[in-house]
Amino acid sequence: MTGSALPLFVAVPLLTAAALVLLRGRPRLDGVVLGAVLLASTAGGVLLVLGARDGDVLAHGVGLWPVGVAIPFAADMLTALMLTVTGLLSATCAAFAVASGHARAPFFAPLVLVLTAGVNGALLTADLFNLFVFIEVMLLPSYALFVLAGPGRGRLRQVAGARLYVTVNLLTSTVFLAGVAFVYGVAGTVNLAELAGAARESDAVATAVAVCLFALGIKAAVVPVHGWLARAYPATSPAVTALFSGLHTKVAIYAIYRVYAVVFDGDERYLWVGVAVFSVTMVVGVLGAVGETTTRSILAFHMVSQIGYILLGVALFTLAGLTAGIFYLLHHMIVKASLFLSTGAVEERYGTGRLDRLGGLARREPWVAVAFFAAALSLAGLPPFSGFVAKLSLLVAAQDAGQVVAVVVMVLVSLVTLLSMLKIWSGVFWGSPTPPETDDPSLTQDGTGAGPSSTSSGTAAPAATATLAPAVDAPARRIGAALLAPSLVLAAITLGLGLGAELLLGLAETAAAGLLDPSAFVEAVTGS
Amino acid sequence: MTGIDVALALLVVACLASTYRMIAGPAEADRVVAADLLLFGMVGIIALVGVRTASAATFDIVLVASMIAFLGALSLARTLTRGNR
Amino acid sequence: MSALEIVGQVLVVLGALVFVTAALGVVRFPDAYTRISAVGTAGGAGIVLVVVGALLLQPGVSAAVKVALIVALQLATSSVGTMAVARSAYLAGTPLRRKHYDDLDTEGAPR
Amino acid sequence: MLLLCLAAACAAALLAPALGRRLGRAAGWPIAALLVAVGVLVVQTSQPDAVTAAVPWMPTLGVELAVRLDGLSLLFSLLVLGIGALVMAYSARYLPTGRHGGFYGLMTLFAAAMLALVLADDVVLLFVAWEATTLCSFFLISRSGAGAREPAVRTLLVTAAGGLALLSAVVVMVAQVGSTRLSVILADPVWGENSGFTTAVAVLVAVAAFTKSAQLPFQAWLPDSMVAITPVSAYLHAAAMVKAGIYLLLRFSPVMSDVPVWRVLLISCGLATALIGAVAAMRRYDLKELLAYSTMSQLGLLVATIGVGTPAALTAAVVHTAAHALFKSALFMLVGVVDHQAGTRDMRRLSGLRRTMPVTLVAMTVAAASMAGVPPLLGFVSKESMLDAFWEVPGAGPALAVAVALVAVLTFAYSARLVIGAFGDRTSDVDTQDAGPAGSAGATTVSTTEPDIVTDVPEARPAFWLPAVVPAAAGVVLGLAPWLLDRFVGDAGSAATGDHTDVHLTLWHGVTPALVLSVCVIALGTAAVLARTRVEPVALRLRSPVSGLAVVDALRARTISLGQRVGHLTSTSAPRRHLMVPVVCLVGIAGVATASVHGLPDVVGDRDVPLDWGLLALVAVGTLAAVMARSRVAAIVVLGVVGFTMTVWFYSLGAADVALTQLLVEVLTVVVMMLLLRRLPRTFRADQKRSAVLPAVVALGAGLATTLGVLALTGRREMSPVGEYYAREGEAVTGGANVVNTILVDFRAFDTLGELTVLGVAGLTIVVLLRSRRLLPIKPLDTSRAATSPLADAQANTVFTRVLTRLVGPLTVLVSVLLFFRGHQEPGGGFIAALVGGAGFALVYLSAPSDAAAKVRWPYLTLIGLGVATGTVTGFLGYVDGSFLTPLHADLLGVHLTTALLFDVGVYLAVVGVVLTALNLLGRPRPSAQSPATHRAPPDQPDPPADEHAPTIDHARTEEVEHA
Amino acid sequence: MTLALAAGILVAGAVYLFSRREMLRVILGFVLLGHAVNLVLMAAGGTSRRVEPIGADLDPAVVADPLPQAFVLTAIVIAFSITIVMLVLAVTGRGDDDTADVLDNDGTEPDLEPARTPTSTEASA
Amino acid sequence: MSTLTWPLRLAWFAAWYLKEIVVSNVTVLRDNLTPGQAGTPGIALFPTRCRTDTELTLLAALITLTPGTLTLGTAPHGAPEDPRVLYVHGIYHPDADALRADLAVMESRMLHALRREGVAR
Ligand code: NA
Ligand code: NA
Repeated sequence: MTGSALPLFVAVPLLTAAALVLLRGRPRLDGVVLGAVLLASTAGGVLLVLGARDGDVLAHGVGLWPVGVAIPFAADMLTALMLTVTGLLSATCAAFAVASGHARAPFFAPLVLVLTAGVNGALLTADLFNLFVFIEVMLLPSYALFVLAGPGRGRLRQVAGARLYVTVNLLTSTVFLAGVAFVYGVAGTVNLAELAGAARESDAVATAVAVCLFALGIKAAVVPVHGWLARAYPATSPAVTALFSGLHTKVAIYAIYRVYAVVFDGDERYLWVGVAVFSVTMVVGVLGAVGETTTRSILAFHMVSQIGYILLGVALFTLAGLTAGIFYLLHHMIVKASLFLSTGAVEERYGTGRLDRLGGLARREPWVAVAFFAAALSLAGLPPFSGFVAKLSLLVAAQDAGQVVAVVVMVLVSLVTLLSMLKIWSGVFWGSPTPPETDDPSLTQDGTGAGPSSTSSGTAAPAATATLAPAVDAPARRIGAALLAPSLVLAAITLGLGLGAELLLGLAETAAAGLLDPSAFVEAVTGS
Repeated sequence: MTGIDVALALLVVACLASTYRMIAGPAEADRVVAADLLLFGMVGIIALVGVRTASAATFDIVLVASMIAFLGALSLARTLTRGNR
Repeated sequence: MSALEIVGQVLVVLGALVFVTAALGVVRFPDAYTRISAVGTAGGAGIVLVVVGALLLQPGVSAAVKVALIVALQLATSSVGTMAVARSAYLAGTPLRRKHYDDLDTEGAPR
Repeated sequence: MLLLCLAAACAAALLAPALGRRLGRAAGWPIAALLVAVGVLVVQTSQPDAVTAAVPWMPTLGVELAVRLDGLSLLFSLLVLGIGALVMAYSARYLPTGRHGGFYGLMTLFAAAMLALVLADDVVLLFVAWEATTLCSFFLISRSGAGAREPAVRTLLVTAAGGLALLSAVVVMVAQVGSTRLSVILADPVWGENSGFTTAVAVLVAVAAFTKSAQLPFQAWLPDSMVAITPVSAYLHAAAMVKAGIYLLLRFSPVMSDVPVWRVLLISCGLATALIGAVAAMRRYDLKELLAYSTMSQLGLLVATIGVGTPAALTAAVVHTAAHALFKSALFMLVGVVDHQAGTRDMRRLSGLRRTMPVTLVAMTVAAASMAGVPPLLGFVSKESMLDAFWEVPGAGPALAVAVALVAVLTFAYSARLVIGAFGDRTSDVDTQDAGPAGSAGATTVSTTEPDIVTDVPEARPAFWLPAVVPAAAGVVLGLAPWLLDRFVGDAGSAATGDHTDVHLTLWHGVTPALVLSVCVIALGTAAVLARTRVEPVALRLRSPVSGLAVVDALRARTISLGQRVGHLTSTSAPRRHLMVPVVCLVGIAGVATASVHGLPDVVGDRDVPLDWGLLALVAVGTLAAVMARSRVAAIVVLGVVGFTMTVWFYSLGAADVALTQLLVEVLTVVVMMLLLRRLPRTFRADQKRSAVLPAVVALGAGLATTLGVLALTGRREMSPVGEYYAREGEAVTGGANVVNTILVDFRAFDTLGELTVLGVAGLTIVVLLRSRRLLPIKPLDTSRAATSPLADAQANTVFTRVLTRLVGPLTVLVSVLLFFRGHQEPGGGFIAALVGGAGFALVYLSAPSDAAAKVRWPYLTLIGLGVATGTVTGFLGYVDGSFLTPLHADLLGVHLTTALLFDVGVYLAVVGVVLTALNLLGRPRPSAQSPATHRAPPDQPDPPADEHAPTIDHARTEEVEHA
Repeated sequence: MTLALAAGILVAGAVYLFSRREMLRVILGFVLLGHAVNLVLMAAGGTSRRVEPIGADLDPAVVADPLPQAFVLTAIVIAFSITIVMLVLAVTGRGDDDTADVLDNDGTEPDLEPARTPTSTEASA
Repeated sequence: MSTLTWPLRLAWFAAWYLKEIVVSNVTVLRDNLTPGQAGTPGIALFPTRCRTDTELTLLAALITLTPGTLTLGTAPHGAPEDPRVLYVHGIYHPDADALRADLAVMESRMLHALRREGVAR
C-alpha cells in the first residue's frame, strides 16, 4: 500500500454514504454496502499492520502540497491497529444493528459510514485542525445515530441523552479548537510533525497543547470530566452504545497517546499528573459502576474506569507501559463492545436492562450467558482472556516504573470490577425477576415520585416507576443467532487474544516503540 | 480623526443604544425594533470598515448584507406572532 | 483630501447622525410603533447616506453600480422589513401609548 | 513430556463434557481412568532431579508455558490426580442419572488447572492456573441450585481477592527479578538483599494462600461453599482448591522461611484458624459442615507448620498434606454416601446407621481416626512430625506445641463426634434444642423445622463406597508403612526447604515430647468425647462475635453504596453540571500555566485599532444582555448584537470571507430560531440569586483564563511559515487570488470536505430526529387581535414581501452565482454563495402567504447526498494527478478552470440542502407527523398561565415577579 | 488586547449560560463560545497584520494570516450545523426545553407523565 | 403626460421625496432632542388608489421610509372594485384625517411619477 491510498480510508466510506443517501430506502442494499465497506476498511487496516511490522511509517501529504502546507496523513503500527479494530467493531455492531432491526431506521447505513470516515480520518491525520474536523465528522452522524428510532418511537430519554451528549461534545471540540488556536498562536503550525518536541522545549506550547489534551480528556471521559459518558451512553439504543464505546472515547485516547508522544516527546515532568488522574479515574469509574442498577449504566461507568487503565500506559511512558496501554486499548474496545452487545441482545429481546426486572437468563439464553461471562471476566482481568494479559502487562509496567500506588489501585479496582460484573451476572442471568420494593419514601412525599427530588436523589424515581410497570415477562422468541453472533464473536476474540496474546503484544510493542521514539513518524510526515 | 472615524463612533453608539432597548423592552416588539435598527447600523458599519481598511469587497459585502439582513428582521417579526404570517 | 472625499466624509457623518437620531428615537419614544417609525428612517436615509458617502471615499465604476443596487435594495428591504415588524407588533398585542386616533379599533377589539 | 502431561489433562478436560453428555454419570469412570493415566505419565516423567520444559507463550512479556516437575510438584500432582480420579469414580454413583457434561467438564478442568498450578514454573502460568481453580470452584459451587449462588459469589470474591494478592506478588517479583520463571525467581539473590521486596512478597503470597486455604481472616468462604454437592466438596477440601494455598506456601518456603513477617503471619493466623475451625467443628450438626470446619482447622495447622519453616516442619507439612488429602477425601465421600442413602446429613436425624451401614462405618472410623491422629494411621505420623517440629521452635517451642496439642484434642473430639453423630443412636433430644442459634450463623445450616429421625438406612453398593474406602485404606497402609512415602516426601521436602532433605518416616519415633503430647491429646480427646454432652453446649457458646460471611457481605454492600454515592455525583442528564466541571478544570489549568509559564516573547506590532474598542463595547454589552435576558426573543435578539459585531470585527481584521460567512450564518440562524421559538414558552425561568452566584464566579474565572490565554499565547510572533507560503505562493500555485478560498478548496480541501460532510449530516440528523420524535406543538398566539384584526389576513399582508421577493429573489440568485464563480479570486466561493442561495430560499419561505404555499419543497436529501458525493468524487479525480483532492487545472477557451470549482459545487449543494431541510422540516406542516396516526401523540399542553394574558409591559413584569 | 478581552467576556457569558437549565440558553452559550474561539483563532494569526489576503505575492509583513481565516470559516459552518441540530433537540423534549433530569438513575423514563408546570423551586442547582 | 416624461417625473418625485424626508427627519430630531414628546400618535385607515401589488407596496414603503409615518399593513378587499386600504401609524398628525391628507398627497405624486401614462385622477 502506498501513502497516497491513505485518504481512501475516508473517501470510500464518504462516497458510499453519499450514494446510499441518494439511493435511499433499500435496506438490503444498505446492509450489503455497509458490511462491504466496513470489512474493506478492516482489511485495509490489516494491510497497514502488515506493512508496519518493521516500524515503518506510511505518510502522505494530501493534495501533494509542500510539507507543512498539505494536510498530512500518516499510519504507523498504532494507527494501523486502531484502523483494524475500529473497522472490525463497526462491522460487528452493524451486524448487531441489522439483526436487532435497528439498521432499518432511516439512514443508519450512511450515518455509520460517515462515522467510519470520521474515525479513520481522525486516526490517520497528523494535523491538529484536521483532527478537529474529523472529530466533528465523527460526531455529527453520532448525534443522528443517538436519536435514531422508528417513526415516532424516539423516547424522551434519547432526546435528553442526546442533549447531554451533543452539548458536552460540542464543548469538548470547542475547547479543542481553542487549544489548536493557541498552538497556532505560539508555534505557527498545527502540523504534528512540525510540532515534534515543541512542548518539551516551550512552556507556552505545552500550555497550548495541554488545552487540546484536556479536551481529548473530556472526550475520553477522564475523571472528573467523566459524568456525561456514564449518563449519556445508556440513553441510546444498545447497538449504538456499543458502536460509540468502541469508537469515540478510543479515538480520543489514541489522540492523547499520539499528541503526548510527538508534541511532548513523552516529557516526564508531567507524567505524575497523568498517573494521579488516571488512577482516580479507575477508582471513580468502578465505584460508579458498582452502584448502578442497569446493565448499560454499569457498563458505561466501567468504560470510565477502564479508560483510566488505558491512559495509565501513556502516563508511564516506558516501552512496557505504552505496549501495555495499547494492548489494553485494543482489548478493551473488543471486550466492551462484546459486553454491550450481549446485554444489548437481552435488552432488545426482553425490553429492559434493569437488573431487578431480568433474571434466569443463564438457563434460557445459555450462549448469551457464555458471551457475557467471558467478556465480563476479561474485563475484570481474569485469565485466560485478553483482559488478563492487558492488566498483567500494565501492572508489570507500572511496577517497573515504580508507580506502586497505581499498581495497588489497579489491583483493588479489578476486584470491584469483578463485583460489578457479578452484579449483572446474578441480576440478569441468575434467579428470577423480583418485584421491586414499594415502600419508597418519595412516593409518599409527592404523588408522582418523580418530582424535583429526582435530581438530588437518583434512587427515588426508579422505584416509583418500577411500581407502575410489572416485571418483564419472557418473550415468546429467544435471542436468535444473528443477534447473538456479534457478541459471541467478540468474546471469542478476547479469548483468542488471551491465549494467543503474543500476536497482539508484539504488534503493540512495535506501536509503542513508534511512540517512544517518534522520529520515524516525524520523518515520514516531513518527508512525504 | 476623519469623518469615517466620527461616523463609526456614532454608529457604534447607535448600536449600543439599540442594545439598551433590546434589554429594556418592555414589549417583545420593542426588542425586535431595536434589532432592526442594529441590523441597519451594522450594514453602515460594514460599509465604513470596508472603506477604512480599503477592502476589495466593501460594496459586495454591503450588498449581500442589505439583501439578507432584512430576512433577520422578517424572522424576528415572525417570532412576535409565533410564526403566524 | 479631494472634494469627493470631503463630500464623502460629510455624507457618512450625516448618515451616522441619522442613525443617532433613530437610536435616540428608539430609546426615547414611548411605544413600539413610534420607535419602529424612527428605525425605518435610519434603514432608509441613514444607510443611503453612509453608503453613498462610502462610494465617494472608495470610488469606482463597478462600485457605483453596486451602490445604486444597494440603495434600491436597502430602501426596499428596510421598509418591507420594518412594516413586517410593525404589523407583527400589532398582532402580538403590543399596546399603543397616548394614541389620539385608531381606525383599527373600530371593530370593537377589546382595549 | 511434561508438557504432554499437562496437555493430556487439558485434553481430558475438553473430552469430559462430551463424555458426561454421552455416558451420563457413568462418565466418572473413564474420566477417573484418564486422570490415573495422566498420573502415571507424570510419575513416568519424574526424575530424581527436577524435570523442566518450556514453550514460549508471550515472549514480549517474557512469559512462557514453563513447567517443572520436582518432588513437591510430583506429590501434589499425584494428590490432585489421584484424589481427582477417586472423586470422579465416586461421582459415577453419587450423581443422579442423566447428563452431566457440565459437571464432569468443570471437575476435570479443575484437575487440569490444579495440575498446571503445581507444575507451573512460570509465575504467570501459576497465576493463570490459580485463577482457573477459582473460576472452576465458582462454577461448581454455583451449579448447585439457587441457594448456592450467594455462596458462590462470596467464594469468588474472596478467592479472587487472594488471586489479586498473588498477582501483585507476581508483578512485584517479575518487575524486580526481570524474569517470569519461578525457579529463576526463587534462585535470585534478591531475596536476601532486598528486605522490603521480600517482606512485600511474603505478605502478598501469604494473603493469597490464606484466601485459598481459608485461613483467618479469609476463612468465610469455605464453610459457605458447603452448598456444593459432595464430590465437589471432597475435591475442593482434600486435594484441589485449598491445597493450592498450601502448595504456594511450600513453594515459597525456601526463600521465606527466614522472613519474620512470614513466620509470624503463618504461625499466628494458622494456629488461630486451627483453633477456631476446631471449635466451630464442635458446634456443627451437619456432617459436611463439620468436615468443612475441620478442613479449616487442619489447614490452619498446616499453615502454621509451614510457618515454622524448619526442614522438619516443612517435611511434616508435606506428610500432613498427604494424610489430610487421604482422610479428608474419604470422609467427605463417606458423608456423601450417608447423605445419599439417608437423605440427610444432619447428625440429629441420623440414628442407628452403624447397624445397617457397616462398611461405611468402618471406613469412616478409620479415616476419622487418621484425622484424629490415632496410631497407626498416617494422620498419627503426620501429627507427630508436626508436634515435633513445633517443639523444636527456638524460644516458643513448647508453647506452640501445646497450642497445637490443644487443636489436636479438639480434632480428636470432633472426629469422634463425626463418627458418633453419623452412626450413633439418638437417645435424647438435647441435641436438637440449641439448633436455632447454631443455624443462624451460617446460611447453609440444615433446616431444623422437622427433626424426623432417620433410621434403617441401607448400605450403599460397593461401586459407590469403594472410591471412598480406597483413601481411607491408604491411610492405614501408609500409617503402618510410612517409609513408603520417604522418597516422595523427601523430594517434596527438598523442594520446600531448598536443600536436600533426607526423610525417614516411622510410626515409632521413640519417646519424644511429641509422643508425650500425643498421648495427652488422645487421653484428653477421649475424655472430651465421653463428656461430650457437657462439652458441646460449651462449644455452642463459643461462637465468634463476627461472622466472616457478614463481613464479606457488609464489605460488598458498603462498596455498592459508596458506588451509588459516587454515581450520584454525576447522575444528572442536565448538561449544566457536565459542562461546568470541565470549565472549572480549564480555569485550573490556566492558573497553573499562569504561575509556571515565563519568558514569553514580546508582542509583535500594535494589536488593536480604535474601532476594536467600540466593537469590544458592543460584544460586552451584547454578552451581558444575553446573560440577563428574561425572554427567549430578547436572548436571541441580543445575541445578534454579538454576532453582527463579530462580522464587523472579522472584516476589520482583513477577513472578508469570514465576515460574509458570519453575516449569512447569523441571519440563517435567526431564521431557524424563528421556526422553533414558537414552540417554546416566551420567558425563561428566573435565575435565583443563590443558584447564580457560583456559576457567575466560574464564568468570570473562565473569562479571565481566556483573556490571559489569548494575551499570552497569541500575537507574539511574526507571520507563520505556512502563512507566508500562502501569502507569497498561494496565487501562483493555485491560480486563485483569494488566498483564503484557495486554502479552502485547494490547500486544505480535505478540511472542507469534512466540513461539508458535517453540514450534510446535520441535515440528516434533523431528518432522523424528526422522524423519531415529534416537535413540540406550536404555542398559539393568545391575543384576539391575531384573529379578529383586519391586519390578521396573511394573504393580503404578505403582498409587500411577495412584491419584494420578485425583485430580490432573482437578484439573490444572481449574486449567489456571481459569488460562486468569483470565489477563487475575490471574496465568495461555495459556502458563501450557497448561504446566499439558502437565504434566498429563506426569503421564499418567509414571503409566502402560508407555510404550505412556500415553494421550498426541493429534494433536500438528494442535494445533500449530491453535495457530499460531488466533493468526494472531485477528490477522487485528484488521483489523476497523484493524490486525493489534488486540484486539476485546464485552460478551456482562455478560461482557467480547476476542479476546485467542482469541489465548490459539492459545498454549494450540501449547504443549500441543509437550509432546505431546516425550512421544510421545521417550517412546513407535515401531515404524516402531526396526524393522530402516530399513536403516542402527547397531549397538547394547556398554555402556562402566563400566556393567558396579552403580552403587555405589565404582563411581562408580573411574569418576572411570579418567577422571582 | 481587545480581542483577548472580548474572548474573555464571551467565554464568561457562555459559561454562565451553560449553568442555566433551558436548552435554548445553553445553545446561546455555545454560540457565544463559538464566537470566542473564532476570536482566539483570529488572534492566533496576529491582529497587527490586517490587510486582506487577496492577490499575488502578498507582503507577509502587513497581510493578515490567511490560515486562521480559513480555520474560522470552517469553524463557523460546523458550529452552524451543530447549532441547528441542538435547536431541534430543544423542541423535541417534553413540554419545553427544560433540561432538568428526565433520565432516572436506572435509565427508565417517565416519558408518559404529563408535563409539569415549572416552579421556581426547581430552578436551583 | 406620456411615457416620454416618465423618467423626468420619477426624478422629480425622488427629489420631492428626499425633501420630505429631510423635513420629517428634522421634525423627529427636534422632538427627540427636546424634553417630553410632542407627538399625537394614532392609526389611520387610508384607502388607496393603487391598482397593483407593486404600487401598493411602493406606497407602503414610501410611507414607512418617511419619518413619522409607518405602514402597519393592509387588509383584504372584498370585491375587485373595493379600494386597497393601508393602515398607517402617524406620530405628528393631530388626527386621522390630517394624516390621510398628507398620505394622499404623497400617493398622488407617487402614482403620477410611477404610472407611465401619468395618473388618472
Ligand atoms: Na434480576
Ligand atoms: Na417612517
